[in-house]
Amino acid sequence: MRNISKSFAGVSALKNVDFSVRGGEIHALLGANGAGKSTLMKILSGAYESDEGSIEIGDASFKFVSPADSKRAGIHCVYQEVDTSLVPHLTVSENIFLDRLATSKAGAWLRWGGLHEEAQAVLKRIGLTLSPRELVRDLTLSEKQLVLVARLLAENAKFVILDEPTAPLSLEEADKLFGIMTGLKDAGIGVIFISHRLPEVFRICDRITVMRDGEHVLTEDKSKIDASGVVRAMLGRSFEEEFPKLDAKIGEPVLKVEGLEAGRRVRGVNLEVKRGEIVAIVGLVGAGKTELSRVLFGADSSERGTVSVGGKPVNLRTPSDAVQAGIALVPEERRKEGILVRESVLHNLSLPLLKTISKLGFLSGRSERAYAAEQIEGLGIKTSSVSLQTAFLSGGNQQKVAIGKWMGTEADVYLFDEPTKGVDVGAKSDIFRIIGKLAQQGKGIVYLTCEFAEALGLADRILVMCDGAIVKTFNRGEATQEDLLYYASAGREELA
Amino acid sequence: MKNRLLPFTFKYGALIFIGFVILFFSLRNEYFFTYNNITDILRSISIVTFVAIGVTISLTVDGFDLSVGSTVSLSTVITATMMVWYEMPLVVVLVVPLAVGAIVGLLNALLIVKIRIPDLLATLAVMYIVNGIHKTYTKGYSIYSNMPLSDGTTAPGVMSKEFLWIGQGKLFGVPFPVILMLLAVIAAHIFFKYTRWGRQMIMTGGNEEAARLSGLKVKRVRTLAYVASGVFAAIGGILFASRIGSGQIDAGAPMLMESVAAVFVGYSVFAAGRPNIIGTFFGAVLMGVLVNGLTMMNVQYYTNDIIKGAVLVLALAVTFIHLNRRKSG
Amino acid sequence: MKNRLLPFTFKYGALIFIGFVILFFSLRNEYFFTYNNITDILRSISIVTFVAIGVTISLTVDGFDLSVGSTVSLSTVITATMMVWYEMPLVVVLVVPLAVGAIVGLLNALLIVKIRIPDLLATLAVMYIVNGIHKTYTKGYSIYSNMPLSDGTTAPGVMSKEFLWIGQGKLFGVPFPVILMLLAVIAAHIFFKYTRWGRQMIMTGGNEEAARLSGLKVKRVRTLAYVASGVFAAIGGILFASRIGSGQIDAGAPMLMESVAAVFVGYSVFAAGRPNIIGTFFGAVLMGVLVNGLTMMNVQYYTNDIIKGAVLVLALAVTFIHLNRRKSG
Amino acid sequence: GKKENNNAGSSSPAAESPSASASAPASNDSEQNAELDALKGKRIALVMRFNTGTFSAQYVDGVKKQVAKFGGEVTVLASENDLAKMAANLDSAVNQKFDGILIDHGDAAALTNGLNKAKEAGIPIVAFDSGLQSFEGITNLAQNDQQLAEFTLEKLAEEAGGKGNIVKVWVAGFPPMESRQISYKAFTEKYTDIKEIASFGDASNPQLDTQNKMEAVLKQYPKKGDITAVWAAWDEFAKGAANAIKQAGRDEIKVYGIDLSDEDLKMIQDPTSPWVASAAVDPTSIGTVQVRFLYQKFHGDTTDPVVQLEPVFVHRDALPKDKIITTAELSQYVEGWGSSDLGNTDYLKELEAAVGAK
Ligand SMILES: Nc1ncnc2c1ncn2[C@@H]1O[C@H](COP(=O)(O)OP(=O)(O)OP(=O)(O)O)[C@@H](O)[C@H]1O
Ligand SMILES: Nc1ncnc2c1ncn2[C@@H]1O[C@H](COP(=O)(O)OP(=O)(O)OP(=O)(O)O)[C@@H](O)[C@H]1O
Ligand SMILES: [Mg+2]
Ligand SMILES: [Mg+2]
Repeated sequence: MRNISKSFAGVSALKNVDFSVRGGEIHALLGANGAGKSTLMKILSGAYESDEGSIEIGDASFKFVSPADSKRAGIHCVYQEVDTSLVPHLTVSENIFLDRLATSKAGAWLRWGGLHEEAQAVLKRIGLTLSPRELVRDLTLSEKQLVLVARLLAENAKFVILDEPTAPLSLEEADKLFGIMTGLKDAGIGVIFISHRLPEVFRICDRITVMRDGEHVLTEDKSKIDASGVVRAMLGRSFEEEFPKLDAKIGEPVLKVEGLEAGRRVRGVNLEVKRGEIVAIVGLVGAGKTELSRVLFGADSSERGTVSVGGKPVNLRTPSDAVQAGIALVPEERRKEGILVRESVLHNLSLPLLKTISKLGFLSGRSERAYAAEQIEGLGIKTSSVSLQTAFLSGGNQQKVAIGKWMGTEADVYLFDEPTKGVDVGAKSDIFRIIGKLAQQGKGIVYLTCEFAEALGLADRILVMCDGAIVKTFNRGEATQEDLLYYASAGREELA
Repeated sequence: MKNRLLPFTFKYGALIFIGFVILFFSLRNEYFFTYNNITDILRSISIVTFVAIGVTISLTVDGFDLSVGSTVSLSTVITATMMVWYEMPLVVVLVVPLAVGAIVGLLNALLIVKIRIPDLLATLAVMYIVNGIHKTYTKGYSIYSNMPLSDGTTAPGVMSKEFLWIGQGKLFGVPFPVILMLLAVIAAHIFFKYTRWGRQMIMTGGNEEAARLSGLKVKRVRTLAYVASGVFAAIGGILFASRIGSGQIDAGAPMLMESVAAVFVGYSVFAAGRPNIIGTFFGAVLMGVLVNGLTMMNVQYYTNDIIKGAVLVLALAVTFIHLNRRKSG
Repeated sequence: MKNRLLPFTFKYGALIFIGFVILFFSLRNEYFFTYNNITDILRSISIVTFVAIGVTISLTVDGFDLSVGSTVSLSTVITATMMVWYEMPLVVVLVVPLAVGAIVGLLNALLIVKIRIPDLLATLAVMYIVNGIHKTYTKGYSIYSNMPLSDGTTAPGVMSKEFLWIGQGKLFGVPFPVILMLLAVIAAHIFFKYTRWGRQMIMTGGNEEAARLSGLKVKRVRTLAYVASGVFAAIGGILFASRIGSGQIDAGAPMLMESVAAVFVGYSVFAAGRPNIIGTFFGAVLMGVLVNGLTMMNVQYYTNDIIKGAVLVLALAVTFIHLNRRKSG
Repeated sequence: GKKENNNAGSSSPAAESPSASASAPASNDSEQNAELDALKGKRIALVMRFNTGTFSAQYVDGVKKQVAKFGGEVTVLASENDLAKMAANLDSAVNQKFDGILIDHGDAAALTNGLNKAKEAGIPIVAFDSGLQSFEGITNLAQNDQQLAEFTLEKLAEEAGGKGNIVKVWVAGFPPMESRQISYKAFTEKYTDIKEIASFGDASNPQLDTQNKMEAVLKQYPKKGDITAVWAAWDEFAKGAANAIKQAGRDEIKVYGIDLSDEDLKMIQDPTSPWVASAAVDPTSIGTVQVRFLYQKFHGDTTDPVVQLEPVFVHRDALPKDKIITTAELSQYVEGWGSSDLGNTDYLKELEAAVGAK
């Protein structure tokens, strides 16, 4: 790929990026969130059209305008957003052979028996024990991810792209995936692998390309670079700078959770958060963090357990109960749950405050705007006007809006679920700064994340969650990434 | 972005379009743009506008209410029977149909919000039920003053003068239904623009889950929206009875499509791309102007629909071509 | 999960329900469960079923087609005029309305897929246009054999015998439209279950983005779905003309709601929760059985609607209470 | 012909014997009683095309009352103006082996199949306004639509002095409407000084739509005398037109309508209403007469294939000024209305008396 440029709504995401892969190698594509990795790969796979630049395979030059074009050229991709590539109410078989069904290669008729058999064979290769007749909507996230990997195997690819495939996988499953990748490599296929887990990157890949802020930074053989070099290239600065931890006075307990149970994903959670304290809950994807945060916010119902805020037990049946009790949640799925993308920044920021800024039911436009201006200023939200649709903000700024709307509610407890997901580096440290400030104001912070480094840098205490239960507690400075990973994967696996 | 004219035509395209239509008719017929004719047009759209305000409200919380037409029918015969069969005082005559409209709205809300049947399915079923009820209630007869009853006697009551004034009278030279309609449009606009509840409805419709996670009681908000939709349809039914002086069976059947058409044209006004009260009002105006103007031009009645549909397509195309260009550009 | 009965009643609830309804009527009226009556019921739903198959197809790609009713009207008058005005041979009589149905579908697709007007808005506008066209074409007159023309002469043609046989004849003692309907249901079911194109439509409706990313030409698939919807509506129109032996104005108007109701009841069959052909067929059967059975029970005709609506609510509630419990459970 | 005698043999075997001839006086009492008893308890289906509006409600009422008087029972099969549904309803009526079938506003092409089935099953049929003259064995009641239109149009011309501007409210697509249009066409040719200045009509929303459009026309012709009269081909249209004119205070314009129900009669009696005249056949007596002919068929009589129901012209001048009357009382003021003894026979009177006595 040569000179690839792409911008969204006037904001440039890729600037003159060059990138090349050889057949028979595993090439890691690294970069901070928002660096443009996925965008580059979507251009390669035809999901997006590039504004400028060209793609060459061998001597031929291509311009892919649709996914079908790039598939024809032998390029197949597992996208980062798993749900965008699966049809939930179709069977596993069909999802595996979606590409084949979508093109005219196969005949007009569908032979279900044959299809299921073939699917069964592919599933076996990746070691997934699943009925091919099952509907995809009933699968877990990791199973869905593996179904997508199975889809790759079902095709005759020359190049495959795996965009953060290991994120939802357990270590065992990831290992199996690496086996498959090696197999592909040996068959002469070029594999592009995107991941945020550096150890696995170094274990499996041959070459590494690093991107930063939409630009190509370096491409090196694995042997010529080490982890800290990669991180420096990714961030453009050293590692510690990323977590500006502010000092805060730790006071009396503000949130107390005892024996909380909800379904399979929250099992007997006990938790205490003090004023001014940042408690991180870490765990692998699928550990149940999101579910815990939703239960604590009344968004999902719990079966057992008590929650008290500021010493008073609260009954959380709906999110509005939680808000009343002084709990705020910044949810994981920003664009779906955190903000209303079609509404203006102004309306988003004032949403939880409608009662406070209205008299007799009538909204005070002045106090609404004043409040919004305050948050935009205080959080450094970059927007051309308060009435801009939030859809046109960058991810980090959207996340700031999702946080900013809770600033005026005087909540005592803030729950942050993966607030840095898909957020660029600058915004990330802004968000850490905001969280630190909240702690300084005496709020209790619960920070749920699967990025262990963040937890280590930010938290006063770290709780490790595995399979719906808190399995280990560390105080600040007690733990290393390896420790966290060890407990997060149930202490069963050794770190590579 | 290159062409400065585009955003302008985009935002005001639909209004300019309506302006052109009015200009066209005014030039074609000297009597079109007269005070009396304009107020007549406004009066002719008053009923549809009320129903359309209700549809706008339910669409705002992202729910389609197919039952409004049947609610108009029910409310119009209830209003008439209150006077003709039961000789009730004016207050009762007005309150009962409103209450019934609210009950229909509650039924919709029960099915949609509580049992979680998708909105189109639930309101379709309610549409059948309400239609059946209004016919069963009157045994298929229209209701009019001193109508003969099945036992051979005549009904004791008449459609009262005060009641008929609501639909037929004038205040300061303006037809009273027009005043009512303008008040309702302004009130609904203020409701959505300047009140907490209105904003809550908009936000709920924008993304229910996000609104819920912001602490809104979304179920209550949606329930209220369906009730409001039912009440506005009931007002439409009352006006209907008062305007024609009797309670006709199935009177509301055409109201569903007409009000939906007005609301949809309204999507284009100010390029909102979504339900909005001012847009709905102008949508109703456009439809009313077309009917009136085409009648004056003595166009064959059967071509009216083609013109209506073409106008709808034009108005929608203007908005959505731009809206999508902006999104993907 | 605790109660083993629940998933069963859930999955077959709607079918059991239909069974009970049939049983009930059979016990109440000796003439209900007779060969003649059952085939008559099937014949009475054949037209609606064709239209409903079209609606199912467009809903499968996640698009609502409000224009099917007007397409039925247009196709029925075109069919009749082909014979009565132009004395065309049978092939032409059948092909022209089908082509016109396809064109209406293309128009819908143009507005929805190309100009990206939301489906409900676009098809509403097209509904008006097609309604206007069919009335303008016939100048509002119904079409019948040797009808008088406006120039004082009578039309040369008659509705031909072979054509009428399509809607009124019998094959092996089974009404021909019933055979056609069953063939269409089976074919459509096979299409969706066993052909690549059918799966492509389901894929597109299930997750358009995923379908696009796997290289599917989703625009073409959606266009085809709207065309199919138009063609099935046109078949409905042809059958209509053949069944009643004339081309009635506005014949299709009630078809929209009836077919939509059938499709929606179909959501409940096998607890699919989504449009599916077999469900649609049983939905149409339920509606047909209710209408037939209720008339036999001598229920006041105006209460029919209440019962229809209530049955719809019941059928839907069974499915959606469970569906949502499962989702959130 | 003789073939009309293929009556409901199953329910009255006596009809086969020559002694059961209707015209002959009964030879002995017991035989006559048996004959009357056979006529009791009939199950009758009324298959209707239209079923909304006061006119059709009154018609249904007429049928039901008369059948009740004869000791029978009626089932109404309504079709919501959908001919396919009507055909299905007719089939269903045959399947249910009703003793007799009444048809309202049918259509020959649509019903042929069902009617043949009914004939095979030996079910007697009497139709109203359905154009089934070509069908052997069916008695057709016809209200003379062309004559209805003529009555009102002639009166209009007379009161307008043979000249003026008129508004026509009419819509095609319904057989009665199309028949009325024939008279209208003849009328325009006859009175060349009468000019049609506007024409509209919408059957889906007849009253309000007419009211709104009439208002537009009134604004277009704002001077008194611009419009002489409105001819509405259907009373639902007339109501809307009358409302618009009355509310605009243009009392010089007169409205002429067709089809008369109680509701319309009240409006015509109102001296401030512009609606002055209508023509109709009494809907209740249509029902009554239709039932009588069906019972004649039960009895085995030969009935005429076509029975013309003479329309009646009702003008405000003929109505009392001092009190409000209903169509039931109209016969006292308008000759030929409602009093129709058409189709009545001695044995039917006896039957009525016998049932009433119980
Ligand atoms: N469809 C889109 N519309 C607007 N902006 C977009 C779109 N897709 C990506 N972006 C923006 O482009 C930039 C690059 O995003 P991209 O998804 O390629 O990052 P990434 O390197 O894959 O990050 P991550 O590690 O989080 O997956 C981000 O700022 C993102 O917000
Ligand atoms: N909508 C869903 N459908 C099916 N499975 C789901 C769904 N949401 C979550 N899961 C599964 O439930 C388990 C716990 O999910 P949860 O989101 O609570 O985990 P988490 O620790 O927050 O993970 P993440 O890092 O993805 O937020 C995971 O295995 C996930 O795949
Ligand atoms: Mg990415
Ligand atoms: Mg999570």
